[in-house]
Amino acid sequence: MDFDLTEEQRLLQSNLRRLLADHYGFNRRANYQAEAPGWSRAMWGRYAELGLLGLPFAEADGGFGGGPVETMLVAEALGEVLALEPWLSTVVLGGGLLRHGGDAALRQRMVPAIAAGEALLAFAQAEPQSRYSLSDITTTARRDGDGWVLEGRKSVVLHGDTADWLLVTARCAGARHDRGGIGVFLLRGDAPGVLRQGYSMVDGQRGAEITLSAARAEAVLGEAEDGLALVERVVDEAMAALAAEAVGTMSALHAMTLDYLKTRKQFGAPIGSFQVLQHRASDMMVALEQARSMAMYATMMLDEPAAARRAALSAVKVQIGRSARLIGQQAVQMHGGIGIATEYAAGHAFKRLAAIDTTFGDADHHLRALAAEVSTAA
Amino acid sequence: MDFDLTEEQRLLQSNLRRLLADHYGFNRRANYQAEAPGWSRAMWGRYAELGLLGLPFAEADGGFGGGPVETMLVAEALGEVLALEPWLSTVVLGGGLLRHGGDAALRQRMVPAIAAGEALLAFAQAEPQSRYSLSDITTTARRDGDGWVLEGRKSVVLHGDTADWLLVTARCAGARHDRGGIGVFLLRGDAPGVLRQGYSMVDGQRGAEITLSAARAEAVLGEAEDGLALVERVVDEAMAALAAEAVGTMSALHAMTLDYLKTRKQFGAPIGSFQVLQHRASDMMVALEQARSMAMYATMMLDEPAAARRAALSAVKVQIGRSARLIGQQAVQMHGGIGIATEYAAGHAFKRLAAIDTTFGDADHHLRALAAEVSTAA
Amino acid sequence: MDLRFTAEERAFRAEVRDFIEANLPPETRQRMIEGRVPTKAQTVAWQRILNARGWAVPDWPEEHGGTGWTAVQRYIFREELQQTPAPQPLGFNTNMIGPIIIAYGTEAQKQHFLPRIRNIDDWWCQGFSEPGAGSDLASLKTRAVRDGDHYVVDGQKTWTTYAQHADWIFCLVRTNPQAVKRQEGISFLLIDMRSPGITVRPIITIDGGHEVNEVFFDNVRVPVSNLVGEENRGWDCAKLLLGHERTGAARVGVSKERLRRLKFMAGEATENGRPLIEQQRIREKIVGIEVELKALEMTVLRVLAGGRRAGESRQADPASSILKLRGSEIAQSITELMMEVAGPYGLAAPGDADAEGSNAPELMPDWARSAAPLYFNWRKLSIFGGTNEIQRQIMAKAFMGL
Amino acid sequence: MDLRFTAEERAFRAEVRDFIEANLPPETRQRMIEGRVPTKAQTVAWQRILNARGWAVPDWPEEHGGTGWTAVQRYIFREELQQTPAPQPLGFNTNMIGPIIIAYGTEAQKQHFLPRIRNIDDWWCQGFSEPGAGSDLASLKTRAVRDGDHYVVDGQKTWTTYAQHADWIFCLVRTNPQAVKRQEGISFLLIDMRSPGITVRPIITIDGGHEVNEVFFDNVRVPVSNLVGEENRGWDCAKLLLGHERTGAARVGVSKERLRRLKFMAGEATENGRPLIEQQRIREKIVGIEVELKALEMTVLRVLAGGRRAGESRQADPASSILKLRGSEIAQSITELMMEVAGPYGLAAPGDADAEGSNAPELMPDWARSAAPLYFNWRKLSIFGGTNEIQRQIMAKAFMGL
Repeated sequence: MDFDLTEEQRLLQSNLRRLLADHYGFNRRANYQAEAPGWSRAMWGRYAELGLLGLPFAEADGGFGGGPVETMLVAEALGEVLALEPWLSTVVLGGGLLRHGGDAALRQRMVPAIAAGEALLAFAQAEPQSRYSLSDITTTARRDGDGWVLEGRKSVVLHGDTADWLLVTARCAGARHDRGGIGVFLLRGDAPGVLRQGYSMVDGQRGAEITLSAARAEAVLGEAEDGLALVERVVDEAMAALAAEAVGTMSALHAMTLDYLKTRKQFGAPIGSFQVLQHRASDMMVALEQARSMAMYATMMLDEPAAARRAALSAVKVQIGRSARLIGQQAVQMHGGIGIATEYAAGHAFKRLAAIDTTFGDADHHLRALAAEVSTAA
Repeated sequence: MDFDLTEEQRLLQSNLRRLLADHYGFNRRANYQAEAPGWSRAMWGRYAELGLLGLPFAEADGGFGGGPVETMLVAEALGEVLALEPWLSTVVLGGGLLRHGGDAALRQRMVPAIAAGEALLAFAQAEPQSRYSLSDITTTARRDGDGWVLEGRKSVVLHGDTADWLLVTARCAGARHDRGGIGVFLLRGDAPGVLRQGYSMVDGQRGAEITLSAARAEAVLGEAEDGLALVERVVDEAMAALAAEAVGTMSALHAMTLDYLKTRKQFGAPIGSFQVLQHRASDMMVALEQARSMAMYATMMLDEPAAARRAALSAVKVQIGRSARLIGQQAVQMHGGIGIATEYAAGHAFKRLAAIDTTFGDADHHLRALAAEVSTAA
Repeated sequence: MDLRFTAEERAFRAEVRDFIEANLPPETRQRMIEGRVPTKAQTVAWQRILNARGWAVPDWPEEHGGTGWTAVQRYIFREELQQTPAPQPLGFNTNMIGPIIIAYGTEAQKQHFLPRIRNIDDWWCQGFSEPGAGSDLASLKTRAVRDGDHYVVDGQKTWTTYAQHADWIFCLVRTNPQAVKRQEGISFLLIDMRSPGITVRPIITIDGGHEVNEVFFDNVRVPVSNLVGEENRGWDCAKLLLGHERTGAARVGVSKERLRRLKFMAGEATENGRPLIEQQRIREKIVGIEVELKALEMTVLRVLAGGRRAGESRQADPASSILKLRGSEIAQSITELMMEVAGPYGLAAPGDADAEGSNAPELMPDWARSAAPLYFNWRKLSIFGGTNEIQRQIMAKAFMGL
Repeated sequence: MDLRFTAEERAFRAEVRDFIEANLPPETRQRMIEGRVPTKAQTVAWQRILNARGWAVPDWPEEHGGTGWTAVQRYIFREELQQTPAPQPLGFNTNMIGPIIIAYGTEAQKQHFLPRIRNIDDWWCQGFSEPGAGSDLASLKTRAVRDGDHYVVDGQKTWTTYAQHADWIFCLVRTNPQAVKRQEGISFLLIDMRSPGITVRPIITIDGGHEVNEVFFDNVRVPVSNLVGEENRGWDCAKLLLGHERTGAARVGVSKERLRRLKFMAGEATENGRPLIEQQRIREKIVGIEVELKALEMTVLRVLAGGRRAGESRQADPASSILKLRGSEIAQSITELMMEVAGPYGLAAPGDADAEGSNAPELMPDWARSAAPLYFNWRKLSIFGGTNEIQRQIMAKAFMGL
């Protein structure tokens, strides 16, 4: 058992943190968010230069052979500054589907472009009725000659508005809730029949509603009728990355709060001298450390068999959700009015934490999922 | 709308409080508990003298015509001193069954003895398997000539060990969980075929396991095969009384805690000068007032139609359970070590509050019951 | 002890409800059901309807337009407004500056301002908080220096709700910086928002809404006739507001209405094809809040009944703190649950709950739109109006002697 | 970063588990499964079995009988004991007085006491807390006055765990009342419990158990050779105990075992004829605790790995406080849930969890007996060993600079 980072990992972490310290101050972030496309293309180029975008891909495919630990480090650092770029969509979600589901030809075609920052990906999975179910899919894929034609509606697609490529789940067979009959299809974002309505989400990330009308897929990932296991694996990887991102955000928010407690004065003393706020800062620290432990646990469990992996990631999501709520709400409360003003960073961190909880199922959803698996044997 | 007490009610309250102040100090209580039967027969006589034992019965039956408000006042005062006597069993539970289910002849035979302190009653309702269900009854009642013969096992019967009379639920017809076919029977506590095993419960109250082997009933209350509505009504009345008792106990415990905070010194100052403990005392006060409001609400809802009454009493039980847990646990925590020493009162109050939560269904049980009734109409 | 409403009170409730049903513009109601703040025009229009009915300022003395209702009637009236939902009377006008002018104003001030306050001919805002003086109000720094028959005001107020709508602002200003106690040396001024030297800068909150502002005073000249009460005794006026509206902070009617909305949302949102409201866990959460709200409602009624008995004390009392604490916690827990029910669509909600031109696609269900903005916005409930920490401190110090 | 146990560590765990399975007396294990404290005889017998195996004092230096295990191995060993469950080594002996004598004792003290400590030939108890000195330990008042080659001790200790079993007590006593700093002027003495003038008075806790005591000293003569370390420098010895056992307070293994027991109980308890464990709500509550415990376990492993890297620091660190806080909260939440699962029979539990002659009828199910006593007893977990409030204070002051 060993919690140490390798020299390369430490270097990656410090290089990324230095880059973000130089270019991702709170005011800069506000500017990135305000101008189209709602994040920074310049930063995206810098991530590519740093090797972030090709990191988890195999060297044979044009990547850098990083593993779950590298992804965790990147996510945490991006979380510290509330980065807006489509890293999760492109590298973790889209990239994960490619890594685990794409054939060699497809990977070798796509990965170099991703690594170079030239291809943006988005995962069009959810539908208006699906909530957090990965198998509640009504979008259909119909064979048409060599290819597939897709029909349906995808909802709250993270960074779906600017993606060059969409990875779309669609049903080739079976009824609406069946686990079988689901395929993952690769489409060009601007393919005929793809209608995209982009918007800014509550946390400043971009989302899109996507309507597919006889849209033609370029490729299918894995088995056309057996894609759910692939989707589940990649969603678990994304939840692990989100957990690490949340830890970064919580850690920054906790630090911000301590700073405020030490500088803000009331009744003639720094408010951090009030015992009630001291103890609350301690409870935040406990919540942060519990979350950090679970983000590591997530990273460690990604290569376990599916049942164990899924249970572990649900547990992680529960803890992250709980910690994020406590830290987010208490940070805002201790900041007082400025905690809910857009001019200050704390409220943005609070919102991002709330959004992370909701993404791929909130704490309660995963608690119910875990509870369903409890053995009832006496 | 009017929250004032009448002159008579105020007098009742102050007379009872004076009596208890004189005779129910913490050390006295410990003595009562230590000696058989585990409570004070002398106090029982004084309650009779004060008119407590005949209070809720109609004057025509030999009682004093009190209503739910009077019962609430008595329960609260008894709760303040953690009284051990079988008032709830005899007057509220047994007495309630008599009032609502007994015919005039039975009432006029029993009530004078109860009012005089000469008859103790116990309600033998629960069974080993029944948990909180009032209709899960396997004890059977079989017609035998004019009367009934009972067979079965009753469990955790409050003050069942010393009761002169047992009021026993038993099934005359139907299957184990059926709502119909349940009767309430009156038996002598020392009737042939009644085996009683008494014990001291975790909160110092007395309980008994009762086995009935061809035990003969003296009477049946109400319709022999339709007693469940009667049982539900009386249990709701008992829950209202328990709510008021809990408020008395919580209020005493809160006062005890404030007292401790003001006198106990650490690091050179009364511990009540520590802001964290101040705020916790405030949270206890909020919980107490919310509980007090619900105890009043319980009292007010007892005469409403059954569905509204049952829902209201479940809500009351939820709030009482939550408040009691918070106040009980925090009081112990703020007392530190002496909070869990039997030599001090705080721990006994904590235990009684825990026991009240469990009696007739804990907060979670009633929350589930309420949730089952939520309308799902969109 | 009889905890039921009397027949007269029930009849009164029906009368109020009928009037609201008949007179509230449907678009105002719909906007509020969706969790959005009514527009200025909607608030003003409704207040004028109430004023025409004689119900604009139930809490005021009858000689100034009050209704002469009992405390219970006033509670019923407010609860009916909240439950409909309808805009409540503008608190800065009816609960704050109105009562202060009635208590401390000159005859001329009363004659001029009170009718306009009642009808929102003037929209008022409150200039108390300053960047360095939040919970610690008495440390305020905005100065007013006497210059002939004017005061010259310099300084800054913040968290000024609806300053962008306001015609007037009532301010606490420091007139004697040498005063020994910080509460002394503060005066209470009425300031025309059109005065030269006033700048209003919006503070956008994290829900995207614009409710609060910074207000800057640069050499603003205020006629001495706009002083309320005595110079350097402005703290007395401010204290009047403490505990004035003891039961309003509980927001029972608002929470009842939001719970109704929450249940509606949980009926619309589906999982695996079934409405969420069918899930036991969601139901338990809703019911758990309903229980707390019922307890709070009973506590409010106890306070009302107690207040009637004890006379209308204007002192702070533990009840105000309890109601503020529980009221805000319950309201916040409802918004948390709304966010949970909205699910993925909660994330896609428009950034600005009040923006008429929302960026949310029309494809998105209406019921999910306001969940996140309301959750974010209502964090303010435990911060503004005396933080919940301050409420706990008040209880501990003043009522438990700690 | 590899967060899995190595093959060697897994083999070590198997070895420990096999040894415990083969050697732990079944009645000891059963008693602990039922939530009862092992008897003195059971604890001593088990410690001697471990001692014979060479595993009595894994944390000690090898020259004094330690095992030379890594921190991870020691963690695995303790977790296996907890999970079985088996009695853990008597902390007063192995974690407290042993390490103190090793660090500060004379050669003669080491020779005489250490082997006896290891084998519990002497059962030790701790005399730190006093009636007026709980969290504020340095305010202790028990005095020791030098008289020739003896100290004469007068005063009172309280919350003395298992003083009724003890052969010896190690005490902090005040030897210089004039010391400027209160921590100075305190000495560390070893006192034979059979000394004339010692009286032990039981404190019965609300679960009916007898674990703690008051210990009175009336003119108790203690040879000067029983002084540990220098006179007036006893605080140094006491400080050694701070943060010594950083991960034990998490009690992860104990909580795992209790959760297993909880699930067993929820399988036995029924409602409407079905086991409670089938109810979604009970399952969610159990799972919710399991998640917290998993996070705590990972935190413990991080601390272990960090400690190995940083060397075995004996300073307090935030980890100890975090582990104590979460460990006690999780353990307490399990007992709350046990009480809930036990239901009505929880009330009928015997008053004295440890009394051999319980008054509970035999008709009562075994699994329900210990729920209430354990819930009551484990309230101590957030009180003793530094209250949870003190832990939060330490974190705020020492690690966040507040």
